[in-house]
Amino acid sequence: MAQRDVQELKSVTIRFAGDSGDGMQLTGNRFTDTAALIGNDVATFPDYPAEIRAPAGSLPGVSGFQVQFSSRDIYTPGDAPDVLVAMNPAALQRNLKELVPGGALFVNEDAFTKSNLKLAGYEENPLEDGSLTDYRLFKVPMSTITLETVKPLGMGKKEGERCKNFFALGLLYFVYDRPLEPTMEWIEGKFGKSPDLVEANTAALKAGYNYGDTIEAFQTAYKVDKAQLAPGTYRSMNGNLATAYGMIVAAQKAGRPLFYGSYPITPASDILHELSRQRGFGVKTFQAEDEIAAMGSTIGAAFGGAIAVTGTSGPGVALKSEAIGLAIMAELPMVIVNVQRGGPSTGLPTKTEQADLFQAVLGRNGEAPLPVLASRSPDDCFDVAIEAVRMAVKYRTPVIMLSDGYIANGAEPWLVPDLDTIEPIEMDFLTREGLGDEPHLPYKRDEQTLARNWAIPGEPGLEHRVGGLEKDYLTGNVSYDPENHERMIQVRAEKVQRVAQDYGPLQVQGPDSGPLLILGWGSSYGAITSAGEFMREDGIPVANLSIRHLFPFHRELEATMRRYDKVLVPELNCGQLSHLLRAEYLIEVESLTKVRGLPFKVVEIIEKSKQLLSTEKAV
Amino acid sequence: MAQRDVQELKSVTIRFAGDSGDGMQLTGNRFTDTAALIGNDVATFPDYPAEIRAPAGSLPGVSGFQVQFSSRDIYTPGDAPDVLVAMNPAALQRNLKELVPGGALFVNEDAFTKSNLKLAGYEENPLEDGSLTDYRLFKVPMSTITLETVKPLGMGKKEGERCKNFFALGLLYFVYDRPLEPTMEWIEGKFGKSPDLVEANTAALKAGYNYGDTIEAFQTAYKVDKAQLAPGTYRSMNGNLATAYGMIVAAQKAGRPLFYGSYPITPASDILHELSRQRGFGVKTFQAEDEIAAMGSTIGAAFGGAIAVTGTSGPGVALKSEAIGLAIMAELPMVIVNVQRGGPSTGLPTKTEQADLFQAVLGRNGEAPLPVLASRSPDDCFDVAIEAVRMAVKYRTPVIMLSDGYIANGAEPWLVPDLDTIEPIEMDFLTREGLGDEPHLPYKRDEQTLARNWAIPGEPGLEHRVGGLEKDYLTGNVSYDPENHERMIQVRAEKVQRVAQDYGPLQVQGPDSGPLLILGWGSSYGAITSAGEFMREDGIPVANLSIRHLFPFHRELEATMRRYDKVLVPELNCGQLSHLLRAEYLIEVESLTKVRGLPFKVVEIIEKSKQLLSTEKAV
Amino acid sequence: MNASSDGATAQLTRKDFVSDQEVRWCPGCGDYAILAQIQKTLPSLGVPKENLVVISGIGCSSRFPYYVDTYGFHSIHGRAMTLASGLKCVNKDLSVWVITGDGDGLSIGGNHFLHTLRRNFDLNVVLFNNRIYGLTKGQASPTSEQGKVTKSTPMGAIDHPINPVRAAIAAEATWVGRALDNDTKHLPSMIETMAHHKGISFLEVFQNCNIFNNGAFLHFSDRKIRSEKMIYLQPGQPMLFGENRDKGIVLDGLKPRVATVGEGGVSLDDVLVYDASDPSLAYLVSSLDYPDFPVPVGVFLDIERETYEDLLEDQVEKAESKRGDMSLQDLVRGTNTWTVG
Amino acid sequence: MNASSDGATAQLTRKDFVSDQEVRWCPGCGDYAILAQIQKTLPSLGVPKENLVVISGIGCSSRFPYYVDTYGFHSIHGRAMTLASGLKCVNKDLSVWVITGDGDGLSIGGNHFLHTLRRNFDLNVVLFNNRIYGLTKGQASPTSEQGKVTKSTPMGAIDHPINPVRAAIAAEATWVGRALDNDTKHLPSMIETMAHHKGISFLEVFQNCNIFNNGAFLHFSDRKIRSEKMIYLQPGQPMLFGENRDKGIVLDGLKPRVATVGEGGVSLDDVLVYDASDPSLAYLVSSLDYPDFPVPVGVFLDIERETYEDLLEDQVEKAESKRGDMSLQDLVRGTNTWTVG
Ligand SMILES: Cc1ncc(C[n+]2csc(CCOP(=O)(O)OP(=O)(O)O)c2C)c(N)n1
Ligand SMILES: Cc1ncc(C[n+]2csc(CCOP(=O)(O)OP(=O)(O)O)c2C)c(N)n1
Ligand code: SF4
Ligand code: SF4
Ligand SMILES: [Mg+2]
Ligand SMILES: [Mg+2]
Repeated sequence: MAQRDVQELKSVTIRFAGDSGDGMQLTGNRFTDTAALIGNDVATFPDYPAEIRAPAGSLPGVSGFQVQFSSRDIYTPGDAPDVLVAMNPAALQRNLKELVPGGALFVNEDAFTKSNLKLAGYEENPLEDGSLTDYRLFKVPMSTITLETVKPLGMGKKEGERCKNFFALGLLYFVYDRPLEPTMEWIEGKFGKSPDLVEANTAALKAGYNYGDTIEAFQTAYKVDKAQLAPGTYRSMNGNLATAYGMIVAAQKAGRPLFYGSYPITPASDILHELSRQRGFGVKTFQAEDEIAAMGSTIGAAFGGAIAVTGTSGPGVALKSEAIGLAIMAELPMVIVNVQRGGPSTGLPTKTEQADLFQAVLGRNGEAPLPVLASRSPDDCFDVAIEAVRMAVKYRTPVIMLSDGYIANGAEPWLVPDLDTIEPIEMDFLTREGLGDEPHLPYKRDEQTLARNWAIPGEPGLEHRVGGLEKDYLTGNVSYDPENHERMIQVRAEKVQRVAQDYGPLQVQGPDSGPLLILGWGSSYGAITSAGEFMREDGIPVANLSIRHLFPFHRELEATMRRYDKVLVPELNCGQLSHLLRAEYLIEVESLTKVRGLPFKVVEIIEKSKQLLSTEKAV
Repeated sequence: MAQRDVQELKSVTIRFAGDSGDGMQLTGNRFTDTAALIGNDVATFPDYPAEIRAPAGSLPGVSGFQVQFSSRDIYTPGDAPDVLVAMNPAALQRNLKELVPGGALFVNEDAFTKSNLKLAGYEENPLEDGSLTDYRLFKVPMSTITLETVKPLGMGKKEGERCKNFFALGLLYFVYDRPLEPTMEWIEGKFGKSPDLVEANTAALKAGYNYGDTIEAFQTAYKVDKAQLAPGTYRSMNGNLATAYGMIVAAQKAGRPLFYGSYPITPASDILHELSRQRGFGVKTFQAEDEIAAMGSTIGAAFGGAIAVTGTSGPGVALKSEAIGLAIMAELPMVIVNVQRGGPSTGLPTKTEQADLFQAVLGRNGEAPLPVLASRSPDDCFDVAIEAVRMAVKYRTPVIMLSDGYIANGAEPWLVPDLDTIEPIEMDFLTREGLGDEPHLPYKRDEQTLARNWAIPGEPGLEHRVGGLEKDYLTGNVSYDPENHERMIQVRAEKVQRVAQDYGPLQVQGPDSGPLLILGWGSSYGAITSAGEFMREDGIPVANLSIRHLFPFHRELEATMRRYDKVLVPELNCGQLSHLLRAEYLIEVESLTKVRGLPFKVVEIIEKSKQLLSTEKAV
Repeated sequence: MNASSDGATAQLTRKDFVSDQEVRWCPGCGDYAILAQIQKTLPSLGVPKENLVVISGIGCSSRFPYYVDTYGFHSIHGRAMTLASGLKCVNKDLSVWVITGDGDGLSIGGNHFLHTLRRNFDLNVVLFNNRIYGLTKGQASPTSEQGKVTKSTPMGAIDHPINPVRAAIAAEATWVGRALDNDTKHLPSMIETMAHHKGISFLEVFQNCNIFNNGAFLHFSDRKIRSEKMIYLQPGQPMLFGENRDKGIVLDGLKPRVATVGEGGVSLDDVLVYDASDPSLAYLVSSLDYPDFPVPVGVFLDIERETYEDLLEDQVEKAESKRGDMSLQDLVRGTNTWTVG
Repeated sequence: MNASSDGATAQLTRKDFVSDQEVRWCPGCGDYAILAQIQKTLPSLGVPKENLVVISGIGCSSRFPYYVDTYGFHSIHGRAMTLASGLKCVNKDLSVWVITGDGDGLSIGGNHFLHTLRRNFDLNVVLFNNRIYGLTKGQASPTSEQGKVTKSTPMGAIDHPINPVRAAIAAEATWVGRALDNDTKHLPSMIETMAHHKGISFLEVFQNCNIFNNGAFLHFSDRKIRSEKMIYLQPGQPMLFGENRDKGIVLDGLKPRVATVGEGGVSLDDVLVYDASDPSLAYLVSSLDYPDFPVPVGVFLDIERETYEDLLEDQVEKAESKRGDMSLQDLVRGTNTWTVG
């Protein structure tokens, strides 16, 4: 390898973009793993089209994968790419406007054919017409070189060209001084059964690397140092996998089988896929005929004493909402996961949004409260899943867990937890013996949690009936008594309020009081945290807080908010948390909203914060 | 008829109570009609058991009907009965505690048999044990006399006894000095085909009247004078019938067929029943297989250019909520009627509640706003139905109309409107000619209403596609563009806000500003209005206001609220309107909640108001 | 159903299955008879009380679980089968009974009907068919006859009705039967037979709603004419009926017709022998109806197929043994880790 | 469908039905062929373009309406039939096409399938059966074979699959057919035939999803073996198949079997003559499947029954004439009024 200058960078954001068929998700994931493996902190954002396969070369067919890797803690995949890899004109067209000025642009020159240019809406070839002078443009004949490389291995044109993403990857490895070995091992593992493919892809990877080494253009190697991560064993983790694992672990901690009843829907399906693979851990998945059946089966499984979970996205929650009311009335523990996507209606199904909060908290007929939790990052999904199960079981209530498309698919390094450190979950089934001489009152409650007695079918002597009609306060028999109805509505509400007694402390980052608190929930955590850190590094005394508990709120939330002059609430919706906070506390909050199917950029939050701080001063 | 003292009363509240099989609803309705016919203002409250038929004589089998008739404007069926008619022990047991102290109590002595007493949970016969001394008790052997009366007509025991409700009715007519003729005519009309029944029921009616005339106990005739109602032709009207008529009239005003797609559910089914009978006015009802299909068919009918309406109750709205999102996205006009009942889940299906407001305003996935209207009284349902259709058509949006079990079944006199005075509804379909040379842009909007262009199938040259994926701002083609998504979310929201430009003025009753505004919505209107009037008569300067528009709010609502020191919001839920007002205006409101499946009593609102006013003074 | 019998249950009696809740159907409703027959039959199944679960939707019929002293769930309209499916997935040893109505099971619940049946969960489904919506006071149901005047169809229903038995056969159920509410001998025998079938068993019971659809079945079920107007299917037996059991069903090709044995050259051998293992025959016979044919009751279909919950359990067992000693910690850690510090 | 033809439409061509939207299925997807055949056939129906409406649910197949230049509605998952029903109620002159998938139409949409078919709306329903969930990237569908490995069934599906044709017959559809996506002669003829049937017509199209379930039908549809492994149902014709059309379906009682004409004493007269007017036969024939039998395609069922929308319109007309000159004001006033002042 030729000697090169080395330039240290704190962090770099790369976006790989190409046709859906170009394997950009794979390329991005490989780059991410390698970066993580050598100690960077990483965060990723896959962004693929709604269509399974749009026509090759077309604009809707563009698939992208963004990764930020850094020598410091990072919380987002980066606001804008420093580097864009564009495998064809459509990828360039769709992504160029986001590349930072002066950013590096690697294009597959070979793909800039007349017909591809036309598909992408280019009149002129941008590689030729001087329109890219603001960027450091590297035109690379990726297809040609790849084909040349693999031809000796006996590969045909079509198959051969498929290897070009490994060529691009190799080239980027060279530029950012990353080792090839982890990827070579992965290729071996993945394609081991077809030695041809192993050989060809490895050759392409190396060819890319060598191309960088050979061509003059890349004299400088950019280096991003290891991040200061807590010591331990790490793996890469995305939100859906973490949710699935959290559920399995919770079930094991409860000593009960896990039941997952679901109907496929983007972006929640991967939870079903993963859990279906884990029958070996006693997981029973049930692909129902629709979301209503998924919810009904989950209630049935809960009635039977399993750890009962269902997962879907917003339209599915709509369909489940009647049955969720039944679960509330029956006071049985279960978890409903909503991996949110862009709405309303079918909306933007492959894009992210946080617009189902109202639905989760208030979207049912009658007075039907239940706890609502949100996970803020891929790894947080694991913890939230376990907390949701624990809460559901302890308080005998359905619990909604909100995730979203952004964290569901985004990956980040995850410090693998020691499962032994996780507290067991007590199911606390009522038994005839446990009851002694007392009569069996199915709706008698624990004084501290207000959880009702719970006996499961199979337990002799505790036969009883539950259902959706209003129940008597103690016996659970149907009751039309007006006072009893009011009392039951109140006790169900009070029970849900009591889940807050188990919340951990609120963790504000930054000053304990001051001019501004940035308050968020769910996946905007990443951008909010980075914004807070960046501003504090610049001496701006903002604080930031991401809340997990959307209903009921943390008991200290109001006092915390009131310690700041202003509260900024960034959300990927039109201000739903703001609304809930205003209604609850009569507190003025500043809402920063975005509904573009895309996560916040750090800079958007910083800008808004600065603006608020300056009007603050002006007053 | 013997000469009697006459005592003038302003208003009287009678409750008829008996077994489900005793015909109490019929009796109550006859009494009401007669009172109305002679010029009283009347208001009624039927209250029947959830079961179709509970065992005869049992407590759950008790059916009740309360009517208030008055010489002044009234808005409720009365807080508590002045008179209780109890046809059996169970009816007495269930209703006695509500009878005002000193109230009149008419019982069918014959029904107080051992077994009936036991069924009602009485150890002793209350007619004998002196426990009723607080009331004016009239023990009447109704069954015996009725049987004696009809026996000569050749009636058997079982059939004969069935006439005893007419006996009771006749007796009450005597006491309150009401004519028998309207009821006799009604009997003729109803049973005309069976002369036996006409004769027997008429005889029982007269026997009751004569019994009153004969027995010494009733020397005083109580008289309730005519009320000062606006001149015109009146009929009795309940909320469901008024809703059905409103929809038919709206469709006629639009010159389009009415389509009503629905799945039966208490207390909304009567709308379906009534509309099914009106095919003669071009009404097409479709009993769908479930609520989802009902909603889908309504969307299909709207797409086809009909006046499309669906009706259900809370659990049905839950099931429809996914498809409502589609209607919002497609921007097609339709009305979703929710006749609310007690929840959550199946809850108290035959009782009333106002707890679906959150669901109506916020209960969907994604950012999915739509206008929400509520009717406040049986006759108001007619006006709200027409306004809902007009709004839906004008702004191309689904509209939710809230009613509830209380007004759905309650009847009151209704000044029959002159249909010619109702403005036509413009459908405003786009035609190829109307478009001239312009290209067809299905999502181009009217500047003033933001309603989109609307062409219906069958119109040549305007073929186009709609659907649930996000649409391009002008063409309506599928668009994944981030900016377009945000713009569409904003324009849909803005459009819904604009419906407020057509609202009539807010009509506050009482002082324009002052210490207290009682602010309500929906069916608590009656109790709130009476409470306001009573207190003002007592010199207490409270104001009251019932709002029809729950989303978006009236543009003057905030200013209006702020003119009062305090705002009291009574609702049959746990404070849903209060929540929405707080979130919207950051305004402190006092919430008065009740969730007992029963409407407010006037006195409950007066008490709470006085309490607020006294703390006011104390400060 | 799938029940383990033990000594303790042998002494159970009808009374053990009577709950403390007052029965609240209209006097004279056919539901009473069905309740009584089921309560009478349950003790003989050898299933411990605590292993019995009754799940229903919403409707008059769906109040059923309250009256049976077992575990019970009165769920929401149309969804009973979904709860039962989930329950069976997690505890296959329970004997689960689903009680539903023609509206609950076939209108709003139609999709779950289809899918639960094809999956062959070991459930006992009893559909009370009164051809009307009882609880909501008299609207048309999917089994109401075309032309029927109800509250929601004042000019007569225009929907072509569903035949529940036919629908169940087409949904690939493994046991399908039909009975009459007041057929005090036949109904309990059907209940017992279905209980012993492993896999889904679906029983349609003609049930009189004397308030909103009184006498809906009398044109064939009236005791006076029953033997002439109904035919009891008996697997392996010729399809005979009539006061003197001299009438029979004969197939001409695929066209069934009624013939009198000994007349027109028809002998007993010509009479169709019923075979409950043939779905095509079951489907054909399900088309027999009043007035052209006697109305068939009894077992239409009785075939074997592995149950969903057994197949699910098999997969779990296979996967567990394949997992070996891989721990959950191993799974969570995965194979692609790196270490910091 | 129910279409009035006029001169203006006579000149329509395939191109008139191609919309300006880019087709976005995976290259090689069977959906392309179906789209092409339908676009090709629509001009021949004599229906003015503006009277054609295409309504779909959600799925790859359900993107269909975007590509056809008529009125269209891409609704939500499973609900296309409900929109179509409402539309037909208010405008019976439209020719309405419902496009759905095996998941859209039979899983989440199963209930509407059942009820829309039995009601006999005059709709043309085309179900693209690729035996997989395409759009959501490869989960099992209700038509996936038992044992099939998919993303949601990594150890093999355990659900007993639905046969859409069978389900349609049992749902009392009046026209039921089946075709193959790349059968360029047969598919358009099916589309044309169904279009001319008045009442519900339901066509299952075997559609290849080359990404998630490639070659799902090749074991019988491969052009090389097609004539041996498939049988084209032709009403009134003997059920023959095979390269030399010398094999036929023979019924022994109700048991079908394959026989070679001229062998084992089987003559042409012994071969079952297909009768599309007999639901029992259709049901029986719908059970024929690979590998024991050739897979039947063509028209399974073709019967007449009044359509829902006609019956509805009839009631409206009758009621209108009965109403006479009673005005809406009269109705609203009612008969029981009193006057004040
Ligand atoms: C979601 C929902 N929709 C509608 C209803 C109203 N509802 C209750 S029972 C019922 C139909 C009952 O008919 P069926 O199932 O035949 O039972 P039956 O009363 O005749 O025994 C309906 C429509 C409901 N409870 N929930
Ligand atoms: C309520 C709801 N649930 C789930 C989904 C996700 N979803 C979209 S299409 C689909 C299945 C598609 O399969 P199929 O109908 O067979 O169509 P194909 O893509 O195979 O043509 C699913 C589950 C959705 N869009 N809406
Ligand atoms: S309404 Fe009919 S089905 Fe319901 S309880 Fe009464 S008689 Fe039985
Ligand atoms: S995923 Fe399958 S069905 Fe969908 S477009 Fe691609 S090939 Fe066709
Ligand atoms: Mg019924
Ligand atoms: Mg499919």
